[in-house]
Parts: sequence; structure tokens; C-alpha cells
Amino acid sequence: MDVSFILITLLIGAAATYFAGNKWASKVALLFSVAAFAVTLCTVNLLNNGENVNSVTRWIKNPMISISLVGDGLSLIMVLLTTSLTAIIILATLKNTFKNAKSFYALILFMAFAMVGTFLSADGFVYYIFWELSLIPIYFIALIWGGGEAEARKKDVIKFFIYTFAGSLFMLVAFIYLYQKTGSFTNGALVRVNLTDKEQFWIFLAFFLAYAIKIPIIPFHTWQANVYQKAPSAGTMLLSGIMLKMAIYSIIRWQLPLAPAPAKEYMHVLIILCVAGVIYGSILALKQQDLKKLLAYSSLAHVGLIAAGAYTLTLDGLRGAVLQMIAHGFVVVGLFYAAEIIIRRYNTTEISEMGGIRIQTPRFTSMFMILVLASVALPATFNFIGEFELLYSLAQTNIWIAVLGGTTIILGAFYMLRMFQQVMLGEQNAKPFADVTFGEGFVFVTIIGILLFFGLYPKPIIDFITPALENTLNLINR
Amino acid sequence: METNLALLLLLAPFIGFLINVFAGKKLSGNLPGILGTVAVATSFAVTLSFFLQVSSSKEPVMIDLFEWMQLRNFKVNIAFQLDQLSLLWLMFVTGIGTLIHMYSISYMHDDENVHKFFAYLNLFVFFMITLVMGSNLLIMFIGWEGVGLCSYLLIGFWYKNHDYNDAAKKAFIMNRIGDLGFLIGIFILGFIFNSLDYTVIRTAIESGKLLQPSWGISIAALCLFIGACGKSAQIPLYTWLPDAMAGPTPVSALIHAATMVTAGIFMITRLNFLFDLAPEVQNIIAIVGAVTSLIAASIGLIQNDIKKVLAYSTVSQLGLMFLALGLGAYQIAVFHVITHAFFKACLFLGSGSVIHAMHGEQDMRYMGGLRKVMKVTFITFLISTLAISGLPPFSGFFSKDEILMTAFHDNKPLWVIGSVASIMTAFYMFRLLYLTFYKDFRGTEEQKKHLHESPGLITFPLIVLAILALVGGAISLPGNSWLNEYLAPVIAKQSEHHHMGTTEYMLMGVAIIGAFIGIGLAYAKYIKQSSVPGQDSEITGFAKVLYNKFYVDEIYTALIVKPIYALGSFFKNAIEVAISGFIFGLGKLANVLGTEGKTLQNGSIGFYLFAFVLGICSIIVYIFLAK
Amino acid sequence: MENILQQIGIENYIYLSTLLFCVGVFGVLFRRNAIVMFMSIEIMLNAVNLLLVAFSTYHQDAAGQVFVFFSMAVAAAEVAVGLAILVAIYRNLNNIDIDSLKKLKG
Amino acid sequence: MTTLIAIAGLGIICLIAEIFNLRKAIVPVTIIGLLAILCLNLVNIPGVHVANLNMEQRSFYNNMIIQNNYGTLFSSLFIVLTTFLVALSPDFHKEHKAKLSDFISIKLFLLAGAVAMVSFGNMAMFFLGIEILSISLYVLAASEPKNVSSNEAGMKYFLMGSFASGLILFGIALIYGATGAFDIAAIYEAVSTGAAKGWFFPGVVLLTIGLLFKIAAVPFHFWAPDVYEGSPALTTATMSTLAKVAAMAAFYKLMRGINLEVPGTYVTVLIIVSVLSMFVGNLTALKQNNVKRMLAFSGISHAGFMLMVFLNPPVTAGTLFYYAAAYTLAGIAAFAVVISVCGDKRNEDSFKFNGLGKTNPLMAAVLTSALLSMAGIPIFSGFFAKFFLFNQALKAGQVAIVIIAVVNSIISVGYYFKLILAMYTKESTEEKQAVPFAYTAVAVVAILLNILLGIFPDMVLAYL
Repeated sequence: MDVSFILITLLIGAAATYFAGNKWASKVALLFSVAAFAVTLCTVNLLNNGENVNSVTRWIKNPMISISLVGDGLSLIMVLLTTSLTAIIILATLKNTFKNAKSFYALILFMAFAMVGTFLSADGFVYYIFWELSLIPIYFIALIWGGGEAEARKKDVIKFFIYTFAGSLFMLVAFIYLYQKTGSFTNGALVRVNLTDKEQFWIFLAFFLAYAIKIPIIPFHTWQANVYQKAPSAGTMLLSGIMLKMAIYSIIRWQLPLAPAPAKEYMHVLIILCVAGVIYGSILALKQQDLKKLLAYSSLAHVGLIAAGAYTLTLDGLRGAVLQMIAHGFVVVGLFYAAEIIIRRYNTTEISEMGGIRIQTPRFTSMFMILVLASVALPATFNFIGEFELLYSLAQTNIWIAVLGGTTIILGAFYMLRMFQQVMLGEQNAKPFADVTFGEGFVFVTIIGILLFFGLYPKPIIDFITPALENTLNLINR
Repeated sequence: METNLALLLLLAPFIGFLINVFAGKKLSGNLPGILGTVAVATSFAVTLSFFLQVSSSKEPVMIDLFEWMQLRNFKVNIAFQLDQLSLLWLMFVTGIGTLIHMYSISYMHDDENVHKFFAYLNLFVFFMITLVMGSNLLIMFIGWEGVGLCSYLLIGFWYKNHDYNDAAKKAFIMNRIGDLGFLIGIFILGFIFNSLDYTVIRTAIESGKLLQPSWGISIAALCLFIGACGKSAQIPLYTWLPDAMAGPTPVSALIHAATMVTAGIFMITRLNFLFDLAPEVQNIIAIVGAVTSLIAASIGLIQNDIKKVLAYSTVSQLGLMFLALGLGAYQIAVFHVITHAFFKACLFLGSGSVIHAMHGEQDMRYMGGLRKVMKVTFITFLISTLAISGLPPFSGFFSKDEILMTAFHDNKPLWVIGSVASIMTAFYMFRLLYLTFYKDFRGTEEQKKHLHESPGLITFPLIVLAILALVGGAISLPGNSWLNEYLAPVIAKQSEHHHMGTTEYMLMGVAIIGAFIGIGLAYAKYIKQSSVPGQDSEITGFAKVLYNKFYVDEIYTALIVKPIYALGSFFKNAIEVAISGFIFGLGKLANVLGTEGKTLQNGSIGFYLFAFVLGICSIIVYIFLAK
Repeated sequence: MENILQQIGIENYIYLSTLLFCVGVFGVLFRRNAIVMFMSIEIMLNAVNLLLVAFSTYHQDAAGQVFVFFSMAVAAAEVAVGLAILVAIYRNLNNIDIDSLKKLKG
Repeated sequence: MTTLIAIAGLGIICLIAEIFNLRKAIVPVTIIGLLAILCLNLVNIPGVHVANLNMEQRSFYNNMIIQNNYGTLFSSLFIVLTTFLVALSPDFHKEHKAKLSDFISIKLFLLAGAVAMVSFGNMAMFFLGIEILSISLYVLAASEPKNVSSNEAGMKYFLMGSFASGLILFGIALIYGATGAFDIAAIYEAVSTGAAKGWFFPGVVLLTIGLLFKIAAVPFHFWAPDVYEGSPALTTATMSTLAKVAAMAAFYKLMRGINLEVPGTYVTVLIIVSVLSMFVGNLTALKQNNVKRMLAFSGISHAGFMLMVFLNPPVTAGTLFYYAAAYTLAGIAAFAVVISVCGDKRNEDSFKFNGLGKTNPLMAAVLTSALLSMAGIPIFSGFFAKFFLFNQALKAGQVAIVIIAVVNSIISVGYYFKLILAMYTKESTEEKQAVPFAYTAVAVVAILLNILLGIFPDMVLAYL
């Protein structure tokens, strides 16, 4: 029993879903995603019992490439996030009916497969393959099942694809270059190679391009809002909930250990860039009239803070980044699901056409409210833990940066509450709004439960990830 | 055992909240209210037992539950600390809380969402208890933001009205500004002390071996004070409090008068040992407090909305408390917090009772003569008014007088400001009293018909609070103060308490005279001339400035909100467009080149062959002749 | 035996055939009549054949001459195909002007 | 050697079969025959341990033919491709069945030429191979006499092709003059001993130019788009896969065979040509509406990519073969779909692919995969091909070229995905017609082979 089982489960799941036919696709997909989650839990358990969950398979002799999957605290927590969120996302989409559902769900599972692979692979080349692979499904999901005017959608989706593809190709070049230096792609070997600062700089840059586009960090973010808006909610959830976490995870797993010198030298530049993203995103969110775009920009802001934390190269920063990744993953999925529900009921994304929903839906309102509060990092929600550690790490580098980054708790509250007021409150809306069904409620309750529980008792996660992060830190400071 | 009791104290309101949230809709009639009241009453009972225990044993009760957060150099636990200070606070939080819950049962009984109301109220009490009980700054921060949340929920309780929602939003965001300061303060303390536990920090300080230069501590103290400003509505973050009156009156009484707004004072008192190390910050606190009290009082002079007046008076009183804090007289600040809690809660509830009778009318210009119909309300209101105006033997007299005394000893200008503020207080409070209860009724006939004394559930709390407002001063009489004894363990530096000499008595006299001046002016204007404030349009000159609260809100909008939006549109319309334009530009460039390539491919063999030969020649030239 | 090549010198053969080759090239470049272009190409090929023969004598080695036969055969085949295409074109367009073939472009 | 003979024999059998009008039998027989030849060919592969393509070789007819892993693998690839092409033929030519045997036998001779081009040991053989290939292609290109554009394509291809042949011949002549031999080994000998005369290098350059024309590299590429568009789709498929790769393979073999140390200027020229080809090919492809033209330009850019193997010649044989295999398999799959969509109705405008995702999901999926492979998206072998190429280039220290190549792959995504978009987002304009089994089969098998190659690169890499 090793980590490869998770991948296999998901891959089989994707195939099975496709062949299950449109009628059963969603159910089968749900089944397999839950199975994958279960398998992940088992693996985590094994790891906690100190067993070896890694799996290595020889693949290509020349250049020397082997499919080596490594499960440590860092990667497995991300896998846990991925599988759980995938299950939740599939659960969330059960109600809607897609044309050609079998492909849709198969693609979702396949994407989960690719992303899990990205988190697990310790071989740079395999990692890159999974990284690219995860791009194809989301491309088709956004393209085929997306909403909005077709031409505009095409334009945005292709822009997104080329943009991210471009970024990652440079990462590939960097990997090959490293391979020429070391004769191996494995993370272990790559972090041990001695590079001149100049080489490190260029490699860092290549990686940065790939990640900055994926995360996204300003000014590489222009694809984001449009794609989030156009993609179907499931796609948006996958993108914002998991996919952009891939990039931040990669920063911690690959970029920083591989090229620590520039990371140290340009630390402040990077952090300021990210923090600028926080403020920029927040202020833009204030101006959005489109619900999904608003959430997209808020996500831009939060993720900027996470990246900033990761670049502080402190334990708190890394830990905060990981914690916040998880927290943000759940919150953003929840928020987009809420948005999805509203949009499905009113079939518009214009905030101006909403409002006065609270009267009709006490349950939905409370759930939405809690999610909003979580996303503004109210204490005792999981997000607070993450955001606190992040800001604390920023404060360790420079108190003023911390103040700047801290404005997120003000601006965040500003635009989120504004949105909540415009969407939910006010005199009763003319259009009727049915309160959440049991299924929808279940999704929300799950997410909220997770957020609140770990908000008060994050110890299990912290203890799980800290050793891995300490290793990373040692590699960075080697 | 203690742990369980403490948890009961903490969780009772929370359970009430849960029940009301999930089952509240099904509970009929007053059941939600009764439930909420019982929940808080339970906490009160438990608090009482702890109070007695601690005040006898002098030993704080420490409860450590489990590890919460890990940071580079320390851990933060979920842990609670029941010492003299927190228990004192809990006493009046839960005590007054119970009364106000009771009051609300009747006050809110015909609201459609009454169960929600009590749910929120219970939640608030829960968070307030957390804030007070926490044994480290982060727990306090949980409560700190939690109460902010509840105040948001309760201000916007009537969510159909967007003005109320705006008020709620404003309150939350302004608090958040303070909270950022609080967070930064926490960070700095974290660096300096590698812990956030009060006890650890205190021992670290008192052991006197501080590695960090004290300016670090000063900055931390300043940041924490900013946090306090947000919560306790001090300049420059006070403007949310008057707007917060949008909430139901019991809320104003509980949250925006008695308990939540005093959180700032609690925090500073908690960390008094820290602030003692930063005299410059203490100065700032004192000045801010004094100025706030003056400004707020002056605005209060001519407001016509009965609750607005009380709101500004609250701000002004809080200012006085900060003045005391700034002067290092923590016990006195606490003393005033308590007395103020009594009489201000009473005043708010009284005004609530009036509004209840007036069917929602809040403008004093349409009241008057109510004392005939609403005896109980009137009397309790009168007592509280006297208390706040600082007339002996009412509680307010003692607390306020001690503050002014300290001010006189340490810093004369501040004493002057404080005194002026209290004269104003006396004036506008009696203005309020006269306009509301004296002369003839100025409302519509319709209202006049329905005028009535409020039911027992409303008047009972009034009476209790009035009594407290009357005798509350007893806990810290000049000379021999029970309170100072009681608080001694938690206050690091004992403020030299001055024996009662001639100066002191002289000062008392001055204060009393001042109060009488204020009252006299009010009497002259509103009873003798029986003048009634004119319509908004008639107000002119400085009065207009006062009436519009010095245009502070407008200034803030112009200076902060507007620019942010402008920046937003700039980002949206300029930068976003520019960036994506650049990206698309690359694509366009490729397309243009592609078109060029197409034109080159012109289909004529002649040209193709020509290009072919050209290629050959250039290659040969390059290879053989270019050497 | 006294080889004619020694007297003339192989270089001159190379220059000659290069010259011929260029003549062919220019023919292809500047004539628009397909037949003439074919002929020019033939000139190019024959220039090469000449060169091959010269070299074969120069090296006293028959392979070159054999190769010439190859190339002639190939040239013949090529021209056969070429003419066939030409005929087809003539049937369709009633002329054999190369410039009339500009349908495919862009 | 046997391979070559067998192929030629098979071609003749086809012609004879026509005479005894066993037309029905032709295609099956040919395919079976080709597969048999493939096996026959594969048994020649000595084993994994042979690294260098100059070792472990057997020669026939005093070095006319030299058989080694390089030649064998490439000829196997050609045989596979031809099998696909033959399988596509009957449905493609159903209008004029009478000519079927001619088409098939021409393809077989063409294959013979291609095989000769990768297993020659002598300039004569090389020249013959290249000419057989070219002439059969002229014929195929112009194989629709009634159709003007077919004529035009044939004419253009023929004129410029023979022009190029002239250059190649001239080059050969000069080399012969310089070394006094047509035999590769002998030439190698002469060059390494320095016995070669000064005309040797000019000869090489002319030869190179001729071959650059055959692989359609800028600036000798102008014929390609027009000819691809004008010729019947099946012929285009042949050109863009078999012919191009054969020429490239021959080019590489020749260069490795005859001149060991190339002067820097020469490599520089190749690099410049490669870069130009990438840019011109990709950029111009962006604006094409005709799918065949688009593939022609993408082919030009791929030629540019393949030229990168000359950055580090001694070790790139495997890379070249892998790239060729990946590219041709994807190409065949793509063309199978193109043919199935457009038939031999002379119109391949991309709007005919609108809504293919709905009308024929399978074919759409295949075409998508093929395009993704060409664009170099992982798990398709196209990606690995590019990866190995970049790997070699970086090993040679040519970071700049790699960056340029990367930029080009990014550009290429633009037009590959334009087609994919059309298939999945536009509404279909065509009525849904039944796709012959052969097309589907070829498409699917080809793309499966492609993916297989991607998942197990060692399958072929180990032999070179």
C-alpha cells in the first residue's frame, strides 16, 4: 500500500466514469473520489505509523527518469486536500445536469489524478508531466461546459491555456538544464547540486514564471478573473480550490530548495510583489459587479498573501502558507458553490440583480455568512490560523510589510461584507429563491464543519506538516 | 471541577445560541427569550461563585485546555484565566447581560426574528466571556473579533433597511482597522516575549530582564491602543458608535454602552504592566481620551435623536476612562467602567422604554411630558441622569470625580478638558431629560393615545439598574476603596492614592458646581424658556457644525473611501486593460507576422525559384566568402 | 599515358560545368515557358554529367561514368513525368505558361 | 537488403494482380505483405546493446546497401507508415477503382526509395533512392489530371524538385571529384585522412541545400504549402510524413556518414535555417484556413525542430528517430481524420471541422490527440520528442536555440488549438456522414502507437 494507489484509484475512476454512461457518471465519479479520499486517509495513517509510503518505478533509461512518488507530510496534506475537495466538488455538482456528463466527470477525476500526481512526484520530469496534464482537462471543462458568450469564452480560455503553457515550458527548460548538471531529475539529487548564483537566478526565474502565472501573482493574473467567470462552477472550484495550490506547493517543494540564493536575495522584492497583489486584488474586488469575478479577485488577494508567506522562508511562513492553502481551498470552494446556487436560482451573475435573498432563505444565508466570515479570517475559523501565521511571518521580515499585508483583513471585510449586503440583504427580492436542499446543505455543512473544527483544533494538521516543512527549510538554508 | 464550571460559565450562552439558532423558530412566544435569559443567568451564577471564591482566596483560577497554534518560537493554547479583573468584568457582563435579556423578552416580543435576536445576543455574551476569560492575547482576540461580529449582526438586525446594514458594515470595518493594530501589537509582543500569555509577559517584565529595547514595547503598546480605539470608539475611530444606534435599543444598551465598548479599557488594564513601560504611549492615551470626551460631549449638546445623544455621551464617558488609563489610574478607569455600565445601561433601557411607548419615535422634538404617563421610567431615568452628571451621592460622581482628581494631580490641562466635558455632559443629559419628560407632549395625537408605561419585564431591569446606579459608588469610596484592594493583584504599579486633603474636597466642590452649572443652563433653556430645538434647516453657525458631528464622516469619506474607489476604477480601467492589452498585443504581433508570411507565399514558381537561388547564394556567400 | 586532363587541368572542367550549370539555373529562373524550363533543368543535369565524366577520367575510375548512366536514366524518367504533367496542364488551361499557375497561394 | 527487394517485389505483385484482375485482393495482400516485411525487417535488429549506429552493420553488394539499427528502425517506421497509407487508399480512391493498383504500387516503390535512402552505403544508392521517392511523389501529386490545382501542385513540385535534384547531383559530383569515390565509407576514409580536395566541402553544401529543399526548410520551403494543398489529401499525407522524414533521415545519415567534423559556419547555417523554419512555419500557420496548408506550415516548423539534431550530431540519432516517429504517427492520424472529414472533395477548409466533437467524437478525439502531440503536450510522444531534442540541445550548450524552440512551441499552440476549438465549440455545418472503417482504424491505431511511444520511450530509444 503506497501513494501510487491513490493515483491508480483516480485513473481507474476516470475510465470507469466515462464508461458508466451519462446516467450514472456522477454517481460513479463520486464513488471513486470518495474511495480516493479513503485511500489517501489510509496512506496518511500509514505514514503516521512511520511506514514508507513512497513508490519508485524505473521508466526511461536515457535520460534517466523514474516515476518516483514520495508521500511526506507536505505532499500528502495537499493530496488530502485534493481528494476531499474533488469529492465535495462532485457532490456539489450532482444536482445540475450536464450534457455529455460522462466526459465531464471523467475529466474532473482525470484532473484530480493529474494534480495528485503533481503533488506526489519527486522526479522533476514526471512532476512536469503531471503539471501539464492537469491543464488539459480544465481547458476542456472551461471550454465546453463554460458559460457566457461563446466567442469571448473561447478567447479567454485559449489565453489562459497558452499563458500557463508558456510559463511551464520555461520550467521544463530549467529542469532539463538541471538535469544536464546532475544527470538526474529526482528532487533529492537536484537540491544537492551546486549552482552559481547566476544559474540559480535564471532557474528561479523560469520556475517563477510558471508559478506566478498559475498562482497568479500580479502582473501575471489577467487570465484569472475571466476564466473564473466563464468556467462552470465545478471548473472554477477546481481552479481556485486546488490548481493554484499546485503552484504554491511547487514553490515550497521545488523552487525554494532548488534555487535558494535568489529567493534570499530578492526576498523583499518577491514579498512586496505578492503583497501588492493582496492590495491590488482587494481593491479591484471592490469594483466588481460580477459575483464570480469578485470572488476571483478576492482569491487573487488571498493567494497573494499565501505566496508572500511562502517567500518569507520562515517556518511560520511555510506553515502558514500550507494551512492557508487548505483553509482557502475549502472556503473558496464553498463561496463559489454559494455563488453557483444563487446563479443557478437567478441565472445571472450580476450582483446588481440580486439582493433581498435573506428573507427567503434563512439557512442558506447563515451558511453563506459563515463562509464569508471565514474568508475574512474571523478568529476560530481555520483561515484565521493560516492568515495569522502568514502575517506573523511577514512581520518577522518587516513589520511594515506585515501592516500592508494586514490591510487584507480590513479590505477583505470591506468587499466581502459589501458583497454579502448587496447579494443577500435588503427588501425581499421579487424573484423567488428556494432555500437550500438537503444535498446543498450537506456540502455547506461539511465545509463549514471542517473550517470550524480545524479553526479550533489545527494541531493534527500542524503536527503532520511541520516536520516536512522543517526539512524544506533546512534545504533552503543549506 | 473548576474546569467544568468554567466551561459551563463559558458555554452556557453558546448553548443558548445553538438552541435558538437551530430550534428557535419552533419555540413559541417568549420561549427563545426566556431560554436566552436563563443561559446568561447561569453564567452569572457561576461567575458569582467564582467571584466569591477568588475574592476570598486571592488565587486566580487557571484553566488550560489544549494546544491551539504553533509559531516559530512559541505555542498558543486555548486557556483561560479567572482572576480578579476578569471576574469583575464577568460579573457585570453577565449580570447586566441577564437584565437586558430579560428586558428584551418584552421589548422584542413582536419581532418576527426574535429567536435570532436572542441567538445573537447569547453569542455576544459568549464571545464577551471569551474575551474576558482568555489567558492570552489570542484568545482575547477571538472574543475581540467575535463581539465585533455580533455587534455587526445586531446593528444590522433589521436587515431590510440598507442604512442599518451600512451602519453595521461601518462598525465592523472600523473595528477591523483597530484589530489590525491589535494584531501588529500581538506580533511585536510575540517577538519580544516569545509568548502571548499575560502571566508570562508580566513575569518577564517584572523580572526586569528584557532583551529588547523598550521602544519595541512602546510600539506594541501603541498598536494595542489603536485596537482599543477601534473597539472603544475613541478618536479617530469613534464614528461607528453613533451609527450603531441603528440596532435595537437593548443591543445599544448591552453592547454599545455597558460591555463591548469597554473591551478596550479591559485590554489596557489587563496589560497595565506593559503600558507602564511606555509612558509616552500613556500620554497619547490620556490626550486622546480627554479630547474624545470633549468632542463627543460637544456633539452631544445638540443632537435630537434620543439614542444619538446617549451614544455620544457614551463616547465621551469612554474618553474619560481612557483619560484615567492614560494617567495610569487603572482601578479608577475600571471603577468608572462599572458605574458607567450601570447608569448608561439604565439610560439606554429607559430610552428604549420611551421609544417603545412612542412606537419607534426617537426624535426628542416630538416627545415631552412623558413623566406623567411613565413614572417608573422617568424616575429611573432621572437617577441615572443625576449619576452621569456626577452629583453625589450617585455612583457616577465618585468615579468621574476620581478621574478628574487624578487628572488634576498629573496634568492640569487634561483636568480642564475633562471638567468642561463633564459640564457639557450635565447639560445635554438634562436637556435630554427635560425634552423627553417635561412640558407637554409634542407628538401626534395618535401617539398620544397609545402612550403607556412599559410592562414589568421592562421596568424591572430599569429599577435594578437605577438602584445600582445609585449605590454603585460604594465599591470605591474615596479614601477607603474596596475596589483598589480587590484589584491590587492584577495591577502592577499601584497608583499612589492621594489622601483626602483640602485640595481634594475643593476639587469635588468644583466638580459639583460644574455639574450644577450644566444643569442650570439646561433648566434655563428648556424649562424656563421652554424652547424646543428647531428643524435641521434652521440650525446655523457652529451649531450646524456640531449638529453634523464636525463633518467627520464626510471627511473620512472624502479622504479614504472615495480615494479607494477611485483607485479601484483606475486599476480596473487602466492597469488591468494595459496588462491584458500587452498580452493580447503579443498575440496580435504574431498574427501580423503570419499575414506577412501569407503574402510572401504568392504562388508564383518564379518567385519561389528566385528565393531558392537567393538562399543558395546567401549560404554559399556566408560559408565561403564571408571568411 | 599522357592524359588530356593534365594539359587542360581539371579546374577548367569544373569551371565549365559550373558555368553550364548556372546557365541552366538562369534559364529556369528567367524563362516562363515550361518546356524551356525543362530544357534548362536538363542543361543543369548534363553539366553535372560532364563534370562526373571529367572526374571519372581524372580519377581513372569507371564509377563516375556508371553514375552518369544512372543520372541520365533518372533524368529521362523525370522528364517523362514532367511532360506528362505538362500535357495535363495544357489540356486544362490551353497554355503552358508557368505564370498561369498561381491558383495555390497564401 | 531483403527488405528492399521484398518491397519492390510486392510492388510488382500489385501490378501483376491488376493484370489478372484480382483487384479485391490487392489491398489485403499488400498490407499482409508489408506486415510480413516489417517482421522480416525487425529481426535484423541485433539488440539493445548497440549504441553507435556505425557499429554492428552488415553490408551488401560491396557497400551499396548498409544495414544497421538506424536504417532498420527507420525502414520499419516507413513500412508502418506505408501500411497506414495503403490501408487508407481503397476508400480514398473509390471513385476510380481502376487506378487502385497503380496508386498502391507507386506507394510501394516510393517506400522502396525511402528505404534505400536510409540504408544506402553508396552515393548512387542514395541518389537513386531520393529520385525514386521524388518521382513517385510527382506522379502522386499530379494524379488527378482533370484537376487544375493537382496539376499545378505536380508542376510546382516537379520543377523545383528536379531543380533540387540537379543541386544534389552537382554536390555528389563535387564530392566524387574531391574523394574519387561514391562509397560512403571510402569518402569517410578520404576525408578523415585529409585526402579530400577543396571541392569536397562545396559539394557537401550543395547536397545539404538539396536535402533542405526535400525536408522543406526555409528558405527552400515555398513549394510545400502549395503542393500539400494542391495534391490529393492522401498524397499530402504521404509527403508530410513519409517523404519529409525519409529526407531528414537520409540527410542525417549522410552528414554523419561523410563528414565527421563540420566547420562552425556550416552548423551556424543549419541553426539559422532551423530557427527560420520554426518561425516562418509557425507564424504563417496561424493565419491558415485550409487544414492541409496549416499542416504543411506546421510541417515546416517541425523540420526546423528536427534540424536541431545537428547541434550535437554524434548522439542524436535516437532523438531524431523518436521525433520522426512521434511526428509521423501524429501526422498520419491527423490526416486520416482530415481525409475522413473531407474525403477527396477538394476542400479542407477548417470550417468543415466545426462541431466534429459532436458529430463524430472519436475522430475528434483522435485529431485532438494528434494536434496535442504535435504541440508537445505531455503523455503524447510529441512532447517527449521535443523534450529529448531540448535535452540534447542543452547538452550541446545551445540555450538560446532551446528558448527559441520553446517560444515556437508556444506559438504553435495557437493554431493547433484553433482547430480544436472549432471542433468542440462551433456548431456543425456538415451533415453527419458515415466514416469508412479503414479511416477510423488507421486513425485510432496511429494515435495509439503515438501514445504508446510516449509512455514507453525506451521501446525505441534503447536501440539507438
